[in-house]
Amino acid sequence: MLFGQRLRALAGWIATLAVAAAFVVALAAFFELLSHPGEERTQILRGYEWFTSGDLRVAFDLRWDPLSALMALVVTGVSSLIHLYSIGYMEHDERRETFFSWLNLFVASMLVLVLAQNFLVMFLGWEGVGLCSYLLVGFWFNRRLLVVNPLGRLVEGEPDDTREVWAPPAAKKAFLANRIGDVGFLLAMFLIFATTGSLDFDVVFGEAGALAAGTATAIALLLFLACTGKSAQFPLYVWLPDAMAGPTPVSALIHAATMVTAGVFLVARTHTIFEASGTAQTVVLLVGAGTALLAALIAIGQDDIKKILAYSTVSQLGYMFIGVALGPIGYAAGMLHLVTHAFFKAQLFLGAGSVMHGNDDDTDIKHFGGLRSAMPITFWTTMAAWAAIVGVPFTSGFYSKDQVLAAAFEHGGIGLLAWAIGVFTAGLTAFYMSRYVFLTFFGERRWPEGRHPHESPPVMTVPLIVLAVLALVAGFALTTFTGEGGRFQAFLEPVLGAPEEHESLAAAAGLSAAATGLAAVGAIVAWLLYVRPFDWLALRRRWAGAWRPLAEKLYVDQVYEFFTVNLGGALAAFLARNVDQRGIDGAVNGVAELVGSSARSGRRLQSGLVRSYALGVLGGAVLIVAFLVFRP
Amino acid sequence: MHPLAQATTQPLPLPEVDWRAIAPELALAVAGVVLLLVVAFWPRAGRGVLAGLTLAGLAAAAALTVWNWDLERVAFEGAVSLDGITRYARAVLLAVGALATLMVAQGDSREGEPDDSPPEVFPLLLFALLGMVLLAAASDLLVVFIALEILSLSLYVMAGETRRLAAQEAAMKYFLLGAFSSAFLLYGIALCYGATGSTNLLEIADATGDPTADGTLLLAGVGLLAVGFLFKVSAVPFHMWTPDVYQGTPTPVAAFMAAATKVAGFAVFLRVFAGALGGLVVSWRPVIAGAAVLTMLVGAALAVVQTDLKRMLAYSSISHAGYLLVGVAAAATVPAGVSASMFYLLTYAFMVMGAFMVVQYVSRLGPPDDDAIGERSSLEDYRGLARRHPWAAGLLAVFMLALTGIPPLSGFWAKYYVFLAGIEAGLTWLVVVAVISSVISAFFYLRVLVVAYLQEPVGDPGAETAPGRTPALGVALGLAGLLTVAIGLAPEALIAAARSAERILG
Amino acid sequence: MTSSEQAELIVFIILAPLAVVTALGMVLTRNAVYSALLLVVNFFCLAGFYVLLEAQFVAAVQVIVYAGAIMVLFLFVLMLLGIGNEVVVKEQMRGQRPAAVLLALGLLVAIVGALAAGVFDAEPASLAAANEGGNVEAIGRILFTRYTFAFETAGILLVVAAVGALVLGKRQP
Amino acid sequence: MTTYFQAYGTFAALLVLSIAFVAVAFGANRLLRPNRPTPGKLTTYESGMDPVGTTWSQTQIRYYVFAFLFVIFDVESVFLFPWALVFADIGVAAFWEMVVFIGVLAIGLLYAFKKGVLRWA
Repeated sequence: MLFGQRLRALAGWIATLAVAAAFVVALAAFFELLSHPGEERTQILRGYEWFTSGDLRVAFDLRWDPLSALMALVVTGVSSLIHLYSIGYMEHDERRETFFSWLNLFVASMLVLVLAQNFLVMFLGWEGVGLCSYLLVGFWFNRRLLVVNPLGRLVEGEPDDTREVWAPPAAKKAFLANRIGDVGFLLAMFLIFATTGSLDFDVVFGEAGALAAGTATAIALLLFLACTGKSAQFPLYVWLPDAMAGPTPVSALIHAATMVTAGVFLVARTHTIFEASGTAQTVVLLVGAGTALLAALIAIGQDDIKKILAYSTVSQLGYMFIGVALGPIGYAAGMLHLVTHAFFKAQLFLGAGSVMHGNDDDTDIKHFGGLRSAMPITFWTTMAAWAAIVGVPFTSGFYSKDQVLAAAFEHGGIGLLAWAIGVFTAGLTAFYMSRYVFLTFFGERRWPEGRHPHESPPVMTVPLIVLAVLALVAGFALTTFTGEGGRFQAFLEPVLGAPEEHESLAAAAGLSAAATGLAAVGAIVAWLLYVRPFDWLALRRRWAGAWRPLAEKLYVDQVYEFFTVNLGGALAAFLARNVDQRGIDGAVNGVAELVGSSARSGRRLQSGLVRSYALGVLGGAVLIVAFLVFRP
Repeated sequence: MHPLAQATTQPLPLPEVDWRAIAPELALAVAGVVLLLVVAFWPRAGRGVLAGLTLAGLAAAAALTVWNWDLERVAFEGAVSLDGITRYARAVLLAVGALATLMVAQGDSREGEPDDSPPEVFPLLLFALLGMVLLAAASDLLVVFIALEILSLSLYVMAGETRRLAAQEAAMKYFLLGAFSSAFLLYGIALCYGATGSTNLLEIADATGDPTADGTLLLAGVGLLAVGFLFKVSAVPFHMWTPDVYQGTPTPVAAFMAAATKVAGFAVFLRVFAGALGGLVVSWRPVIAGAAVLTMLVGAALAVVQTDLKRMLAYSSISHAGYLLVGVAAAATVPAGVSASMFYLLTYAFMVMGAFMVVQYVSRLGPPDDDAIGERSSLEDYRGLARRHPWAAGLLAVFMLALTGIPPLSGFWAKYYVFLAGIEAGLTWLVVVAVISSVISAFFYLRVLVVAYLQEPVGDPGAETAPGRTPALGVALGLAGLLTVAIGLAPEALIAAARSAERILG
Repeated sequence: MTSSEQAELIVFIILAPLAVVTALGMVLTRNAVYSALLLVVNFFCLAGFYVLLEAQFVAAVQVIVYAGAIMVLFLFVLMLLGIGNEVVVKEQMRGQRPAAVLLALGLLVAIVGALAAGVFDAEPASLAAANEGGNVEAIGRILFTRYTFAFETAGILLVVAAVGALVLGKRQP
Repeated sequence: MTTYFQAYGTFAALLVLSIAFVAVAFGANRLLRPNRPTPGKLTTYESGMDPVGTTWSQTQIRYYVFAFLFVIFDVESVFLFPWALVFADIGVAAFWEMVVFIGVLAIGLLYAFKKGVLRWA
C-alpha cells in the first residue's frame, strides 16, 4: 500500500522518463539517418506480420525517413517537455497516474501514426490518438458532468438542460467531428485498396501517378476530410476550441503541438496522391486559407485565454495546409511551420497554463493584467513565443510563415489569393496575440481581491524556458545554415520531392516586408487599445454590432448546434418514442404492467407490443414478397 | 422428376448411414440425452458436474469436427452437406457453446443462495447447439426447418429459465414472434417445393438454372425464406423482439443467443441464398441489400439512445447483422463474401460474448434486487467501474473497442473483409452506408468506456457487494478477451480457414 | 367434365366457403371457446381439402393431431386461464387492427399473384405415380428412405419440445 | 372400377346418416316433451349439491403438461402408420429407424417420469 502510494507519486516522473527515453532514441536514430546520403535515407522496418493472404500483405511495418524522423523528434521532444510540466501542473489531481498513462498512450499512438509504413498502421495510430484525445478532453469532466439522455432523464447536472445527450459536450463534439473525419479515412483506405490492391505506402504511391483523375480526386478529398476532422479545419474545426476544457498540458500537447498536425502530416505523407489531383490541391488550399482567416477573426473576439489560443491554433493549421497544398514548393514550408508552431504554440499553452496555475484556474482575460512582475518567467517566455507567432524577424515563426507565404506567391494563380489572405491574417494574428499578451501581462492589475498570482514551480518553468528558446531560434537554425530554400528543405527532399528551380528570391524580401509590416500594424493597434490607459470595454460596448459576431464565433457553432442538437435530438427522441417504444423507460413499464396482471402468462399479450412487433414482421414480409413477385 | 414419383419407380433404396459425416452432431445429441438423464436421475448433481459433462460433450464434438475437417461430401441423400461453411460453423459454434456453458455454470447466484436456474438448461444448451450445427450443415429445406425449430424451442425455454418476470416475458415474446416467423419460413419452403419440385438445395439450384421457367412462384418462396432467416438473425424490420429478449433473459442465455444464433442463422443464409439461390441473385440482392441498410442504420441509431447495456448490446447485435448482410449480399457473386462473413461471425461471436460476460460480472456487484424484475445492467451500474474493478473494465474496453472495429482488435478485420467483399461485388454504396453506420456505432460503444473510465460511481461504494467467487466466468472472460486480441493480432490463419469455406456444396 | 371432377367441384364448393367463414369466425368471435370450436371445424375443412387432393394420410393427420390433440391442448390452456373473468381486449396502440387487415390483404395479393403466375403454366406432376400403392405407403417409402435423417431429427425436436414444456410447466407457481 | 370419389360415397353417406340421426333424435325429443322450466330444474346438476361458483373454473397446470405429452406422442404414433405399411419392403433398417425414433422419445418420457410430472399428487 505504501509502495503503491509512492508509485503514484512517481507516476509522472516515470511517464516523463519514458517519453524522454523515446526522444533520445529518436535523436540517435535521426543522426544515424543523417549519416546516410540523401537517397538512402528511407529505412523500412519490416515488423510483425499482421497477416498475408492472397495479394494483401499487412504488416506492422514502420518507416524511418526524413519526414517521419522529423515528426518523431517533434512529438517526443515536445512531449517530454510537456510531461515534465504536467508533473507540476497535475500535482494535486488525485487521478494523475491515470492522466499520465493516457498521456503516454497518446504519445505511443502518435508515434505509430507518424512512423507507419502503410495506411492500416497509420489508421491504427489515427484512431489511437483520437481515442486518447477524447479521453483526455473528458478527463476533468466528471467534476461537472452533464449526463442527460434524450428523453430528458437527468442523471446529473443542470435540471433544465435537456440538450446534452450523454457526454461532456466538448468531448462529444471532438468525437463527432473526428468520426466524420474517420469516415473519410476509412473510405479512402477502401478506395485505395480497391484501385491499387495494396495499402503499403511504397506500392500505393508508386501507382498514384497512374490513377484516374477522378479516383485520385476522390481519394485525396476523402483523406482531406479526415484531415479537416483531425486538424480542425473548416467545416469541422468547431471541436478544437471546446476541447480546451481538458487539462492545459493536454491542450498544449494534443491540441496544439502534435495530434492536430496529423492532418498536415497526412497530406505531406500522401502528397503523391494529392499531386495527382489538382482539384484536391485547390480544395486544400482554399480550405486552409479560409480557415486561417475565419479562425483569426474569431480569435479577436474571445475573452477566454485558452479559446484565443485554440482559435489561433486553428488559424495556424490553416497556414500549414496552405503550405502543403502548394506542391513541392510548399511542402517544406508547411512542415517547417508545423515544427515551429509546435514549439511556440506549446509554449503559449503551457504559459497560459502557468497563468491559470497562478491565478486559481481563472481563464478570463479580463481578470488579469499586469502579471508581468508577478510571474516573470512565464511573462518572458510567453513574450518569446509571442514574437515567434507574430512573426518578429528572425524568430522561428517569421521564417516558417514567410516561407509559406512566399511559396504561395510563387505558386501563382489561386496561390496569390491564399497569399493575400495569409498576409492579411498575419496582421490579424499579430493583433489578437498582442491583445492576449498585453491584457494578460501589461497594464493595470484587474485581478480580484484576495488572489495572489505567483510564479509556477521550476518543474513547470523549465519546459517554458526550453520551448521559448526553441521558439526563438528554431527557424533560424533550421533554415539559414545553407542557402537556397534552406537546409530544412534539402533534408525533406528525398521524401517530398524537390521544387522546380525557382527564380531568385529577390521578391521574397518585399513579400516578407509586407507581412511583417502588417503584423507590426496589428501589434501597434493592440498596444494602443490595450496597454495605454484606455477603456477598451467601453469601446467594445460602443461597437457591439461589430463585436458580437466575433465573440459569438461568427455563429458557426450555433448553426451546427441547430442542426445536430435540435434535429438530431428530435430524431433521437422520435426514434425512441415511435420505433423503440419500450425505449428507455418502457422496459420498466412493461414489467410493471405484468406485475399488475399477476403474471399470468396469457395476459402478457395484451400489452400490445407483441402485436405491433408481429405487425412489423408481417409488414416486412409483405414488402419483400411483393417486391419479388411484382418486381420491376 | 417429382421426388414422390421417383420413390416409387425405383426399388426402395436403403438409406446409407454415413455415421462419420454427422459424427459431431451425433456427439451433441448423445451428450444432450445423457445430460437429460443425469438431470432426471441425479437431481442433486451440482452445476459444476453438469457443466463438466456438457463441456466433455462439446469436447467430443469438437474432436470429431477436427477428425472430419477435410471431409467434403453430401450425406444422407442430400440432407446434410459437409463443406467449408459446415466445418467453420461447427468449430465456431462449439467454441461459443463452451463459453456459454461456463457462463451458465456461473449462474447468477452467489454463495449460499439457491440457484434459480434449472439444471435442464445444460441439456437444452446442447440441444440448441445441435440445432444450430445442423442448421449450418443442412442441405435440404426440410432439415433446415427442423433444425431451426430444435434451436428455437431450446432457446425459448432457456430464455425463460429463471423466475424473473423479465425473463418470462422475454421467453413469451420470443416464442410468439418466433412461431410467427417460422410460419413464414415454412410457407416459403412450401412455395419453393411447389416451384422446383424439391426441397433439396442442390436440386433447387438446378431448377433455378432453367431459363424457360417463370420464376415468380419460386421468388415468392425465396422472399418468405428470407423473412424467416432475417427474423432469426434479427434484421430490420424483423428485429423488434431482440432488445426486449436480450434485456430480459438471463445474461448467459442472451450471450448465447446473440452469438450462436447469428452464426447458425448466417451459415444457413449463406448456404441457401449464396449457394442454392445464387442463380437468382439479381432478384434477391436488392432485398438483402435493403434489409442491410435498414438494419445497420436502425440498429446503430437506436443503440445511441439506450441506457441499459444489455439493450444496447441488442441493438449493436442488430447493426452487426446489417454488416453481415452486406457479406451475404456480396457472397453470391464474390466468393470472398462467404469467407468474409464466416470470419466476421467468428470474431463477432467472441466479442459479443465477452461483452455479455462483463455484464454478468457487473450484475453481481450490486445488492441482489428484491423485485426480481431483471438484472442489473443499467449504464449507471458501470460508473467508475475502472477504479473498482480494473480488470473487468479493461476487458470491457477490449470488447467495446473490438465491436467498434478499432484496428488492432479482431472486429476491425471482420469489418474490413466484409466491406472489401462488398466493394468487390460492386456494392460500394452499401459499403459507404456500412462505414457511416460503424462510425455512428463508435458513439455508443465508447460511451460505455466513458462511463466506466471517466465517471465517478454513484451512491455509496460500500453498498456494493463482492462478486463472489467467479472461477467459471473468469475463465470464460479470459478466453474471450484473449481470442479477441489474438485474432486481431494474428487473423491470418483464421482468414485462411474461412477462405476454405468459400466453396458451398449446396 | 367427368363425374369425378364434378364431385370434386361440389365438395370444394361446399368446403371452401365453410373454411373461410370458420376461419374468420375464429378470429372475430370474442368468446375463446367458440373460437376454439370454430377452429376445429376449420381443421375438418382442411382435412376435406386434403382428401380432395388425394392426400389421405395428411387428412388423417390433420384430424388426429390438429383437430384431436392440439385442440385438446388449446382447450386446456383456455381452462387454465379461466375464461370466466374475461379479459377486455384494450387497444393499446391505435391503428393496429386496420394495419393488420391491410397488411394481411397485401400478403394475400402478393401470394396470389405469385401463385397465379406460377401454378397455371406449370406441368403438374403425376399424382397417380406419386400415390402408387396407396398414399400412406408412398409416404412411408419416402419418409423412411430418403428422408430418414429428417425423420430422426424430428424425434429430437419432439423431445426438446417435451422437455421444454415440462420445464416451463413445472416452474409455474 | 370405382373412382376416387365413389370410394368416399359410403363415408359421406355414413356422415350424413349419423348427423341426421342425432338431429332427428333431438328434434323429436323437443317436439314431444313438455316444457315447464322452474329455477330448480335449470340449475346445474351436481349430485344433489348446490353448485358453487361459475361453470368456468380454472384447471390445474398439470392438465396442460399431460395434454402436451399427449400431443407429442400423438405425433409419434402418426408416423407409425406409414412405417408399418412399408416395413416389409425396407426390412430391418426400417426397424432400427423406428427404434431410434421411439428410443429418443422414450428418453423424454423417462425424464418426465423421473421428474415426477406423471404422478398425480
